[in-house]
Amino acid sequence: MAHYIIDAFAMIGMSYIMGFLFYGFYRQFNARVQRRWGPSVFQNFFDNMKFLFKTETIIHGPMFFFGPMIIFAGAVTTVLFVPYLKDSNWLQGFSHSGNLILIIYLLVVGPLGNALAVGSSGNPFGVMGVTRGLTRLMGLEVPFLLGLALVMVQHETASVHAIMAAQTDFAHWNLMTNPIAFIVMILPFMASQHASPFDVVGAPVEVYAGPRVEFSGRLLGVLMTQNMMMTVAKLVLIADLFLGGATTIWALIAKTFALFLLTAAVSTSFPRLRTEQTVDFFWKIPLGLGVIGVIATVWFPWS
Amino acid sequence: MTLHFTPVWFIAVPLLLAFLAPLWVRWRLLMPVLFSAQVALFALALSWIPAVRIAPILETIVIAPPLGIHLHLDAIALLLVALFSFAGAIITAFIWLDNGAAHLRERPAFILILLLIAGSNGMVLTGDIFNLYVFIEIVGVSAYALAAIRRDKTALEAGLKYLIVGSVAAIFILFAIVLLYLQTGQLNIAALAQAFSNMPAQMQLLIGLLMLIGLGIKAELFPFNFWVPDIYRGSDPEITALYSGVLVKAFLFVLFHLTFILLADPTVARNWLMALGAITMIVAELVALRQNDLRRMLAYSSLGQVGLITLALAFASEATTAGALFHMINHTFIKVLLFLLAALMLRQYASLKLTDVHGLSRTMPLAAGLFVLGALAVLGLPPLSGFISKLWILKGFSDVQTFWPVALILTAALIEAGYYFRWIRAFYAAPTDAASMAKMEGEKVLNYAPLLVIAGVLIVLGVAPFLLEDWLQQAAQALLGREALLNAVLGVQP
Amino acid sequence: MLEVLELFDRPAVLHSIYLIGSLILFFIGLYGLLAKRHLLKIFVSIEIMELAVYLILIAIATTPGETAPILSDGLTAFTGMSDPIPQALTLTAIVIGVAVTALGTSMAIQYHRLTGKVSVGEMTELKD
Amino acid sequence: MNLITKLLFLGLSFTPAATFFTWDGAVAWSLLNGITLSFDLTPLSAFFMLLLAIGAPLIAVPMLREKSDESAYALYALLLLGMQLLLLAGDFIGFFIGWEMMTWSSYLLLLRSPRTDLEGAQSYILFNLVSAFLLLAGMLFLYSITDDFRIQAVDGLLTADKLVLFVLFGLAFLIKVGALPLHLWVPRSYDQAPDLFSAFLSALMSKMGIYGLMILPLLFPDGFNEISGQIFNGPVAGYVLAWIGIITATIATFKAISQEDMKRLLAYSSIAQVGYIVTALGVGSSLAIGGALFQALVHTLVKLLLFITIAGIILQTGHRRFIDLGQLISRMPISFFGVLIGIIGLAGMPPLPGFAAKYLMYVGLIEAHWLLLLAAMILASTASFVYCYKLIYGPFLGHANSPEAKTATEAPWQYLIPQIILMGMLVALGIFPGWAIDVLIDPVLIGLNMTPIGTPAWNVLATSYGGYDGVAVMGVFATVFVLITVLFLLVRGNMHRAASPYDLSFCGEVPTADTPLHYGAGMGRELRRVPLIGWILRHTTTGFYAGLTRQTQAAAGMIGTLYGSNPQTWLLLAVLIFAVTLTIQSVTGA
Amino acid sequence: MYHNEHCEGFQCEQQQLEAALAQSGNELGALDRLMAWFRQRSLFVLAYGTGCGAIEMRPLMTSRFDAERFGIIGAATPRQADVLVISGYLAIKTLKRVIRSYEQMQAPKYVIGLGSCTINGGMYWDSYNTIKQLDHYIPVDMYVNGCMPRPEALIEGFVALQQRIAAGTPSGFERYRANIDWYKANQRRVLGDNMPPDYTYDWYHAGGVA
Repeated sequence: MAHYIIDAFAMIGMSYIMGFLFYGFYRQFNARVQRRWGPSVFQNFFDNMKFLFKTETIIHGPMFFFGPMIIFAGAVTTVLFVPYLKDSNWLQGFSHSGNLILIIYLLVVGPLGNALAVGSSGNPFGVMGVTRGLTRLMGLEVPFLLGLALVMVQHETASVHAIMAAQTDFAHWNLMTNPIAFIVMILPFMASQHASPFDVVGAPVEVYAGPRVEFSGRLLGVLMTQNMMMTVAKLVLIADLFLGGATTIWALIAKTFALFLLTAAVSTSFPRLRTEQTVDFFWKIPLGLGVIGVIATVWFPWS
Repeated sequence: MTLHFTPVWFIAVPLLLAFLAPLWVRWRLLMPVLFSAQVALFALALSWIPAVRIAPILETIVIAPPLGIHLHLDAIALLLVALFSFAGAIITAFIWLDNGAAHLRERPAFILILLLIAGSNGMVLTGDIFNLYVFIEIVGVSAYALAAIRRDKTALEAGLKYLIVGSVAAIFILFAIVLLYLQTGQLNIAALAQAFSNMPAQMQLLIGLLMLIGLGIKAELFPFNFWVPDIYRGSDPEITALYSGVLVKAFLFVLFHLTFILLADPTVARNWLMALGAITMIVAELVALRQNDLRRMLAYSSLGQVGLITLALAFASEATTAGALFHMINHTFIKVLLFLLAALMLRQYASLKLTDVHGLSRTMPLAAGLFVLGALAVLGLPPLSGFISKLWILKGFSDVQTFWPVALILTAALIEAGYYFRWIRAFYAAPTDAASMAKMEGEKVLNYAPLLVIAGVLIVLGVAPFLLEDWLQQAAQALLGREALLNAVLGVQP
Repeated sequence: MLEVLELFDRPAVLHSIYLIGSLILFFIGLYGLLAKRHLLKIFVSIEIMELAVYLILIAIATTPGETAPILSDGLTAFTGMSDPIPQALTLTAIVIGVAVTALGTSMAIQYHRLTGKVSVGEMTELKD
Repeated sequence: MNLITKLLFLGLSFTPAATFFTWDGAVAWSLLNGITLSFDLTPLSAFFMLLLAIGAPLIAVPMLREKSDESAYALYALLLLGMQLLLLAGDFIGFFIGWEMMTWSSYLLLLRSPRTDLEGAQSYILFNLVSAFLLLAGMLFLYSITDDFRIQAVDGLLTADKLVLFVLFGLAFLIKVGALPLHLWVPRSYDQAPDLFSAFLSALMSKMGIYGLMILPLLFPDGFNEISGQIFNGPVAGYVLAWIGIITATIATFKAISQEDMKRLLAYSSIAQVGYIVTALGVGSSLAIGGALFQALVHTLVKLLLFITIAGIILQTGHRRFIDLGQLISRMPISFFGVLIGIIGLAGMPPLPGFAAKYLMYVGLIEAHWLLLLAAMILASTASFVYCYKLIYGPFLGHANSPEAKTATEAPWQYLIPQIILMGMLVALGIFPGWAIDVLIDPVLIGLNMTPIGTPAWNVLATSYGGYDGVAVMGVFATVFVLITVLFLLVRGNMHRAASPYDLSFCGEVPTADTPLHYGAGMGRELRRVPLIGWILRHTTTGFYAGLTRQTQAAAGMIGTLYGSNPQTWLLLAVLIFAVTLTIQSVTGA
Repeated sequence: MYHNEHCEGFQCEQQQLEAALAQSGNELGALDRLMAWFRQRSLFVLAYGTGCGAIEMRPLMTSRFDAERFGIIGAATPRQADVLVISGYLAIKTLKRVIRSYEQMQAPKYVIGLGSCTINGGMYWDSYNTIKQLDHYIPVDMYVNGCMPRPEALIEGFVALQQRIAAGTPSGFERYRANIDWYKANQRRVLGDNMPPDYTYDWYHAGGVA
């Protein structure tokens, strides 16, 4: 029991730290691309703390308060159901009680809880943002899950542990053995991280309407916190599935960072798409690739 | 004096009672006599069941066949006679208990109804073809007169139209009979049957066509049934119940009886009649879709059912025939039910247009409920008896892997559902105007008693159809059993 | 001349003449039935058709030279008599026909009294 | 008197439960020679009987609130009788009898709603009758070959015969479950039916169609392989069925998103949810069938819950359109939780059992390697989030948009009791998915001669592709939720509630009661801009069926002109036909 | 100042400013100091483009002057913002929106007035429809004078604000809360009946403040 608790806190802490560092890096990276100096790597941590220490927070009814709690709980649950390390007793959380499909669904539990809070605020702009988010989810989830399903079919299991264990060395990484699945999955994965060019939902500064329009103070802090943790959980999941998992923390950081770098590079390079463009894009390019992948790996099983 | 029950009674008793009408008028017993006559006939018919089951009964009058006239009481004739008297009893009881339609409780109607019943019974029973013609005309005259008995414009118009069409049909039939006689010198149906195949083919065709058109008009088959909606619309619903429940059934029986008896090889006629039946069914159901008057709709529905019965009877397999006979019975019950309901509704509503009867279920809940029951039964939905008979017919078709009638019947039932449920929906919709919401004063449960009896019968026969099964099987065998009938009538004669 | 008349005595010729005549009668009736509008004319036409049919029956069933099928003083044998049945049938049918026509006529009269119409084409009360 | 009637009705609603628990041994009723009805409770029918046993009383309880209505009660009795007959029937005749009794009694119940219009009523009964007649045709066809009406595995049939049977039965049941493009009647009737009866229609009666579809594997025990060739490691027939299901699910989901009426939305969502089941049936593996059964179970509970709750809302406010409602969360909190639990189950989110069902179906599809179907199913189930959100946002969140919504109170207790029971059932099933597998689903699978799914423990859902632990998921989630809430409240800082619902961040502007703040009705409208969805939403089947009706009516009218009013015309026709036939027959020399 | 040995350009500027920031806030408790430090490191700005000062905000935020290096970044809605920037003259019509936005921000919150117009009306000193002294209507924490001030000046102003925050100086919001009646009276004087609704501030009276 104590093992579980320590493990859980370790995972949460690690996710949080990695999360704000990654995002800090992202902001630096972005600034450098734009020929700016950029903020500190810890800027996200500062922002988060600032919000958590705000003295005043407005709420619009109980559901508005519980929404962020649900999304936070969803994020932590996701973190705890993703195995962080391969062949280790540590940083496993409850991942033995779940599997890939469960994790994919846990990824959306939080946002839906949050959507309730947004709706509860009564701000139509927020709901507009939620609808946009759900629409984008509709677009990205299909190729995302299709890519993961290709992996599941390849390994005939939905267990992340088993998939990790099957990728013994670099040549057996799913990235190498099933590159189509990776390509199919990676763009929707970026979108699921709210990364540009698929970030019209949150649209942090420019667009008034977004799910967070009405959140303030400490609730906003909670939302930021879970976002960082969730990002890391997703990165770890993809690293587990395609990059062979990690046996040490450093390898984990390296692999997730590599994935994050890819995301960051893409997102600084491309302008933002509108919601329907996003959906259309996902249903054309990644899904088309996915169909090719299905044909290549399932219908004609020469591989 | 011992009473000797003979089949003649089925004809003689109504005739006798009809002629004694002045007596009943004086004693104010008109309706009781009418009703009890029917009930007595029904009881009489039931009492024959055990005997008929063993062997058909031949009642010769004066001289033995083939020279003399004879009545032939076999299972099918008994079935129909029982059916007619039952339907007659129900309708009579309705007229008796009803508080409207006084003209139906007077002497003319009394006589005519009895004549109609007597004639129908005679048509079913007789074994002589000219006798058949006489009965057809008796039925015809009483039916024309009954159609016009309300003696207002619509009724007279209906009566006149019916008379014109009906007497022309009778001429066709008479022509056919004349030709038959001239060719064979025989009037007995069984003897005719033996001689029929010896006639020249052209003559067979001519006679067959004359018969087909004459009886087709009377039995409401498609290209000859254009008169039906007008007549059903114009006459009293109680009377149309008689037409649809009794008259048509008698003519259908005659048509098929003659077909099956006269033709040794019924293939040709079977194809003809099946085609006619199918067309009648589909056309009538389609046309009924557009009808906005309840009685017209019921008329077309009646036509559709006649088409179905024709289709099934003409197929001439034992299962379909039995099913068709069962459907005949059901259809009689259902149409009597529905037309009598229309009569009740006419007391309440000036017109039975679709738009006028909206919300009828508020004012006449029982009537609406019974209408639903009747509609369900006519559509062949379980657990009512209509379902069993349709199932029987369909099963008969599938037994021999003939699927086109199955498809047609089901399509027709679907179209039928299309309009019946339109009416039901109208009955249960919100009423269009508040005026029609007023509850009618004369609305009595007693009015509904005969209808409830029918409803009960429909349900009982739906749940326990095996009660009638043996009888129907025998009736089907009797209808189809040409050889048996010839043997029975003509004995060992060649 | 006499031969010609004898020719007419031959059953086949006689029957043909009767048959053709009554068929002509039948078609006259049919024409009247279908073409005339007046109710009474229609009844007349129906009557004519009916009569044509009776005529056929009687004419064809009887051959020249036969006596009436009545047993009376001298006539005790059934030889040489015509077939009695057609005559009986025709009598019955005539009675029925008269009844129908009478009913029709009375109804037509009543209809005329009520509506003032006599034409079949004008009977449109039942039209929806 | 009133009370006694109501109690009788309540007792009546327990008859399925009584049948379920006390039925022993087969019963036979000889209808005609050669047609003997036999009734027995097989594992499959017991499963659906259980659904009925759960659903009927739960719908009866809120019905008690209304004035006692004997004829409605009688119709319900007939309906329940029909459904039980259908489930118990061991032969197709009995099945058909039950089926039809169900059809017409439900139609009459549908008519009791003042909202039912002609189109709704007609499409309901006609579609259902087409379904019934197809079923009848199928069983007659089966009878013509095997001389038997019993529901049992057929063998020794020609492939073509099997195909005909499959198509006839398949179409019949697909109409009943409302598969596209045969769904026209579903949204109309679910929308127009009396509010509580909608629950019955959606939760229980659509399951009878599913039961019918479940008979197909029973009829063709060796899968659908023999009906048709193989495609992608599976039978073509199953593949087609699966695609029908998933196209239904997808399109119905998009249609649901665009609805502006709560009940219509739920109607389309019913179509979609049942579409998943059809897909799973098409897959036909034991996992998929198990998933289908699970989904049937969950969908029953969820739709009962949602329709009863929404009936409560309509009762209290008199409004059913999203645009007229809003902000009921504080006025109808229990109803809010009802809908919340309902949509979580509907969307198939963990930890509620909807996820377990989806999980089984996904794994079934992955196992069959039908990944394109999987993709489409994911699309449908993700898109369903939008309408789920709309369903809870519209009535409960946002702003109250009508005077009734501003003053409504919580639904009466008769509505709340079933809601609470159903919520409890859903949560319990979510925590113990293995229990449902073990107790409810495996017996059915064994009855269908399939491998049971099996479960190591009641809280675990285990498949060959791995599983998950319901208790762990729920436990972790709940623990974290409680911890973070407590922690949040402990930390320093003031939290206050907005003093007015109009205290919104609104670009500095001041919204008032006239400002269109409620986004409920328009939600999902922007989806039309996505080309595929826009295309789907622009096209309906209504036009086709309306055209069909019009053409039939026109044909009827044309034929109807034959039926004139002039007797001379009638006779002329008869004579002409006589003459023509005579001539033709003479000339051809028949 | 831009050509030192160990630094160059912005780096020098930043180092100097950060050195200044680090010195303040010594008199607070540890936790308060931490919180104050976090606050001053992260300012979300609700840039209210009322007047010509809005032009100057753009270079401030973008690559040339890059305010993000101080943790200053734009916020979309008043709920998320810490700093309200009134950039120039303020029409009476706009004042209502500004007040509402300010009241919707969550404490601690700060106001920066840009340019002379917010101080004394500037070139609009006799305009009939602008307010002259912003401080009469909402509490201003920091003025940046000039007409218009350059982005460098803006950075100076922001940094000065950050220093004040780090030093634990209460925000102008305390003043607003304490003198709410005065502020409201002033606002009402220019706005008349067209006041923003009172539910955004009336809880100050109700004792809802912890």
